[in-house]
Amino acid sequence: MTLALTEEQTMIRDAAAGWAAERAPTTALRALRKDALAATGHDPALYAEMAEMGWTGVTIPEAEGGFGMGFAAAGLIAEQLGRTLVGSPLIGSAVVAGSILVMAGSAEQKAAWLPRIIAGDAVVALALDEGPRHDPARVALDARREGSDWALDGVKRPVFDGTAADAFIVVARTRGGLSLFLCPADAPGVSRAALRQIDSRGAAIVTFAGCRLGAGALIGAEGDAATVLDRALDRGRAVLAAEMLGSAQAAFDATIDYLRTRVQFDKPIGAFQALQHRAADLLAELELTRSAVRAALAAIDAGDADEARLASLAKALAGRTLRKVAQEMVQMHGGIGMTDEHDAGLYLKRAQAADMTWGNAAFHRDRYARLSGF
Amino acid sequence: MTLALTEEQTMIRDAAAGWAAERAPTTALRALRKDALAATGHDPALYAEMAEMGWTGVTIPEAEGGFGMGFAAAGLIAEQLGRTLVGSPLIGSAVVAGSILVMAGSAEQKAAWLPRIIAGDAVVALALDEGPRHDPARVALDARREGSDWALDGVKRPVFDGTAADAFIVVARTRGGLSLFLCPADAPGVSRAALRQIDSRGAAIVTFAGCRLGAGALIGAEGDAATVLDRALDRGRAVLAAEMLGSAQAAFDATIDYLRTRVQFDKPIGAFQALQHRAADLLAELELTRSAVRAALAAIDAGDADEARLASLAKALAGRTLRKVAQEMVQMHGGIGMTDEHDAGLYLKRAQAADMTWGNAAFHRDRYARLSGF
Amino acid sequence: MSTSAAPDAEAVDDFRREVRAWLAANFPPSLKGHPALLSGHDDLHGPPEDHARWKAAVAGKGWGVPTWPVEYGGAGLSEEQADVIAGEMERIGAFQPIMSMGLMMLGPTLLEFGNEEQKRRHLPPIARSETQWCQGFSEPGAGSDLASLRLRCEDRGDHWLLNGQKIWTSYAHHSDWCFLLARTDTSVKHRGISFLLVDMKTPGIEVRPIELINGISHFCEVFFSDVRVPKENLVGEVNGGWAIGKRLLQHERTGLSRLRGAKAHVLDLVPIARRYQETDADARLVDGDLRGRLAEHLMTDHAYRLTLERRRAETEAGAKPTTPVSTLKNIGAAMGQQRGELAVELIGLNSLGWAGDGYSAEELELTSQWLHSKCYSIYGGSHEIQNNITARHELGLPSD
Amino acid sequence: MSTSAAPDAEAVDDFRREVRAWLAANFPPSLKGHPALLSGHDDLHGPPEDHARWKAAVAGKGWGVPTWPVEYGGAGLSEEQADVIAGEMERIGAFQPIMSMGLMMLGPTLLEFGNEEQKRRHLPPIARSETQWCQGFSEPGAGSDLASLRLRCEDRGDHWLLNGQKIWTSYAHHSDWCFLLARTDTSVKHRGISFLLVDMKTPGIEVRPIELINGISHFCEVFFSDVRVPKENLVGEVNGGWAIGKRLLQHERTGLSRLRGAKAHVLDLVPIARRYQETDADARLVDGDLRGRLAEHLMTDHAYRLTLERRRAETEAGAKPTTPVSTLKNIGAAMGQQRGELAVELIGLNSLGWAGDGYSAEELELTSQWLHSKCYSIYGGSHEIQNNITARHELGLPSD
Repeated sequence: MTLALTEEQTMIRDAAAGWAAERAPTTALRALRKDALAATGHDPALYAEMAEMGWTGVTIPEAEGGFGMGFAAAGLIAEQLGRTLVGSPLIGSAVVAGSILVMAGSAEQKAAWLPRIIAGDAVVALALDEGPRHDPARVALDARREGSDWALDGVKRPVFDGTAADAFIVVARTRGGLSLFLCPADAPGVSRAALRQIDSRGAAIVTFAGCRLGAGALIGAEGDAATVLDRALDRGRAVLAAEMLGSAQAAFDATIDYLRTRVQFDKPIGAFQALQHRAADLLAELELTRSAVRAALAAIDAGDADEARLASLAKALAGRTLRKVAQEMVQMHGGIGMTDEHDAGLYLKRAQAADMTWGNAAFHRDRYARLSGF
Repeated sequence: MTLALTEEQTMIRDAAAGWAAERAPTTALRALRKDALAATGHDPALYAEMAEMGWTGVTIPEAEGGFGMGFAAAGLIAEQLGRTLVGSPLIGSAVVAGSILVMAGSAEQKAAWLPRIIAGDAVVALALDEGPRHDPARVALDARREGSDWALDGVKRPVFDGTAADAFIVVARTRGGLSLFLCPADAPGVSRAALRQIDSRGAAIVTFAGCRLGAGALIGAEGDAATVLDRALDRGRAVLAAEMLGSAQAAFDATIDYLRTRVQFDKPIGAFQALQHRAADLLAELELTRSAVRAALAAIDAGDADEARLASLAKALAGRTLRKVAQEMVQMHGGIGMTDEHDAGLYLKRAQAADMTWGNAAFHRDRYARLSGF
Repeated sequence: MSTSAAPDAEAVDDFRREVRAWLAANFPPSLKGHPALLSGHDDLHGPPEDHARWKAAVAGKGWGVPTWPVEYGGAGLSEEQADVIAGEMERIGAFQPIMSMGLMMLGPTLLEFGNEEQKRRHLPPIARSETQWCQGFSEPGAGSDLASLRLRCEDRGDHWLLNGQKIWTSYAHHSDWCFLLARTDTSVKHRGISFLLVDMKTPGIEVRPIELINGISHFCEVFFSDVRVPKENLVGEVNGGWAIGKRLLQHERTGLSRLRGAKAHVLDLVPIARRYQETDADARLVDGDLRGRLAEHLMTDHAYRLTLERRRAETEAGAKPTTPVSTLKNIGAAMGQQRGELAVELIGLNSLGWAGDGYSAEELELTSQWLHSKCYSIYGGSHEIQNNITARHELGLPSD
Repeated sequence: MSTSAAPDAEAVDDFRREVRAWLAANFPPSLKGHPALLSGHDDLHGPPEDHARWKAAVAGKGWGVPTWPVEYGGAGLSEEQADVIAGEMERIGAFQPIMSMGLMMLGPTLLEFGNEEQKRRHLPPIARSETQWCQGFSEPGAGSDLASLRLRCEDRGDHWLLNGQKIWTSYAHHSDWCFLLARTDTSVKHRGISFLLVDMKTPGIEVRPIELINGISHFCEVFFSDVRVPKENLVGEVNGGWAIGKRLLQHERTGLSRLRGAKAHVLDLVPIARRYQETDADARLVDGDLRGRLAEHLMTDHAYRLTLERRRAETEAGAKPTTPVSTLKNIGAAMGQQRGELAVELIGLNSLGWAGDGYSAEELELTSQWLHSKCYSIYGGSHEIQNNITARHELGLPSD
């Protein structure tokens, strides 16, 4: 694998950068806090534009109707979207749900949902977490056979993109282990309540009570979902880590700009050595994270055996770095950084949400250690 | 309990400070590296002077022939000795072994050893650790009854002050649990080999092979030693933490002096803000440690129920602080700090040895959490 | 501040008995266990009428500011007697009902620098908690570099005329009066600043609350347009305000570091950990990594509280406290911020709530506090400023 | 440095086959798995005669410095071909036997700034590893502030006369030559420095090894008393040495950050953890706190090695590397120091050994390395200097 960018990759990155800066600066995120969009948690008009540019099909193979450009490319797009904190179901729906369908979906399931995911017409959300701690191995939502049907009972929270979702991929416990089900959002016995998140993105509590699904709802074999789930999550984690890297880089850039221009005690505060050294430390964090993110995405594209460990590495470092940078963004901006009017708080809140998504730094530290055999 | 110093305490402290500066500056520690003293690990002549001043009896009650001045006083002495890294069996013999004898020794045991400990004529060392990890609960050295005698078999390492010891208090596993034995160093079946430590103090591997002791060797009741051992160790830990605080303070003072005088780029390096802020952070560490040390010693003097938790707090913070300060002492001195000729390395090496003695910071973090109920 | 001689042991015992009796008669049991107030704007729990009764009773005795002279609304007691009152309140689960920025910051400053008329006019209402004061120091262009402030103050013969802006003025929208620093000479920096007392009802003052990152606001911008201030509202000399302001900031730092200590008792992380995280048969957290980090924080926080205690003991013993206030302020801020970070990590995905029924009130509060805690290292003198003070003034390191 | 055009894919394959065949014939199997050399003074394991044979073989091909021109002892190969050689060596467990400060630092500098005669005289012996060079830059009064150096260099017509002292000169006691910076003009700072090549056998040079805190020494003080240096040993212009020295330091930083990466493979903490710490049935460390900290370090270290790899890939792709060398140097130093700290924590009480039979050779070595690692953030440009460079030159922050 190579960790440097190819010319094609540079083009993709620049296109995404241009779009995000022009169409979805942080004011677009602020618009999500208005009532009109607060329930959805993203702007469908912007998502349509993203689909138009093909980003929803980047990681889906050409044989499945996607563009098969791979995860390194998806990461570059996510990184640029992360710069302005663009909220969208891109990673949850197109990367994670899309990957599950590609890896384990039946022909019918693929036909029904992949084209819509790629077109941006439908959002498919992974209904996985059930409480404060991300822990896929301990999913409790119960699914049992009733005749040829399946009955699902339990509560999922938070389900990211859950308010906007047209369908859920539900992780459930069946007799054999973990199983995955494709469940339309309007199926009987499914109800949802919107969660208002600090990062203004869409999430929901989704309740399954007496929900009955046909035999065709099962994705892959019963009890056999753990591996597919892990692999799809790792893809999502790696691309999310790229998004977080972009957020951290933008927060860092804005802070360095401020250090250059804000004058206190008759000089730019960036001339103070204590701030200089902290800025240099942040740069080191960013560079380490960049390497981990690139390596994880390249490993996924190459089908490398180490992809799980690298995904955990990337996600953990991205969490650590984005938190540190966002916190320093607030601190180095001083009082103004504490105001809602300034963007620093948006990065800080997103840092918490993104870190907690699909396992925080501590979760991935443990997983990295486990995968390293100690 | 009060955490401020009384007038009497200030006098004790000043006396110890004066003695250490005059009689035992760091050159005395360097002398321990010479062959003549390397085996003993301390300078008996200096220890005799310390006994002369009564420091060996400070923590032993008047009823037992000591001076009963308490642990706060002992801490102040240790703190001053720590400044110049004075190596001596004071804490191991007079505080830890002395406390065990006071708390659990028979009249015969006390009569035989306490006066000699107080006079500085004898060194009694605790033979506790058996390998890389300090873990009193898992002591394996085997002691079993043979008729009215006891037979001890096993290896202790490192035994601090082990080369100079006239007797050992051996922690052994008996049928009922942990037991303590008073064993003269020249008892048959006991052999020792000196360990050359980075801090130039005395330690040994002590081997018990077919060692037989009379019934009178048992300290306290069989299998009942855990509590006494813990309490005696906590006393040692708290006084050792005071010593470490003194070492850290001296290392800090020397570094601040250097920052004020060393010129680079046409100004004293202490004018560089990055170094100023790191120095300010170190001061905070020192102040926190000072509070924890004082509180632990005061709690022991007051028989406070929280003394164990406070001892762990003090020892852990002292370990963390001394390490940080010693490391910054080297770094801020630059190249000269890396040379054997400079004292910085002596503080760094002592930091490692002292932190590892009777549980390092991580050991006490775990213990603190346990005692706090989580 | 009190000039009374320290009473002997017997007198202390008598006084203690008197305090106990008075508290038994006057402290409403409904308020028992109420947390210490951090400002005059804190939320109160329990019956409002009991709060009012309790406050009035304490104000009547002058025990809100026990060491202030009687003529200024205090009780003229010694520090030792004040400690007895505090100790007895703590013993029975009572709390000091009188607390405000005026009390903590302006009061001691006015006692030192105010003239007799200013003290008689302004201190008693503070002692009875009748007037709320706010602090007009920061300006948009003058954050950490406070002395670069520009609020223009012109001498118009029979009054001062103020024009300009203040920012980060806590509770300005609820305040009756403002103590502020203004520029009376533009040709010099520190020596061109004066200290004024301004009635917030004066025409020309406009207050705009600032929304913070946790959606809450108690900070304001305050705009001054041709605001006329009576001549007698100047404290100290013209152009002599910097020294007064600096002294006031010392009182603020001392107060802040002490209050943050108080707050530590409010939020106990261990029960939160037990409720949200897996524990084993011995009630230990199964996640050893998180447990270690939690322990590390709690230990440092424990040592911080012991440091506040030690400082108090040293002060009482008449010694110079060894721990600088600037150091304490930074440790206190760091503890509050670490606590916030750990709290949101402990409650995990439930920390992502902004509002609504999907999260418990406690969860929303923890997240809000976590966000709010980021200002601990900014306001009251930033982390960087405190470190500069420690390095230069306490460690004697050379300035640049 | 090479001007050869990049060969096409087929040519690369041919070259790879050639390299494989040559390695198969020349690399002594007894040396398989030998760690990479970090300097010409590293300990060698395995039969000395095999080492000598292997070094001679590589030197004969010019493969110690494959991209250097043939006339200076290199092989005149492209970067791509050099990569093939390195890759093939790695594949079969071989190592590059030719490594020295002369090669890493002086070589590239002389190729850029030396005159033809200097290159022909000094480069081939470096390429064959026949001469050992040391670096005379630091002085007792000039640590991080290198340009304040004072070693006096006077023009005596037919020779230069050196008087003064150098310090931290690695392996000076084993070196044949020294490249150094000396002061040729005392009236200016940076523009009064010249770059000289000095034969260490010249009369008037005295070398004293400095004992370090781990009891070991490869640093020396070097004293110069009326040392006569031939005129032709000046590199570049008189008073133009600072630019040359700075360039040489860049080569040093690049080399150091790369070498520290190599060293990472030498000491694997996980097996040490398994041997000294308790593990559960799944081979996990029972101490969750230590396990978390070990994982955190190994993850950062992993990302550091990926960063070196990325930098290499970027350079190969002809792009400007995104990670500054100053940043890499600091990360590398921090990784080495963290590794040392964790190593001694893992072996616990067994880390307290200084010498003697009571400790295993590995334990003594880990402790010695831990102590030695403290210099990683001092030498080759201190942590502070690297951060200054990053802040000013990479981030464009203003200087004071």
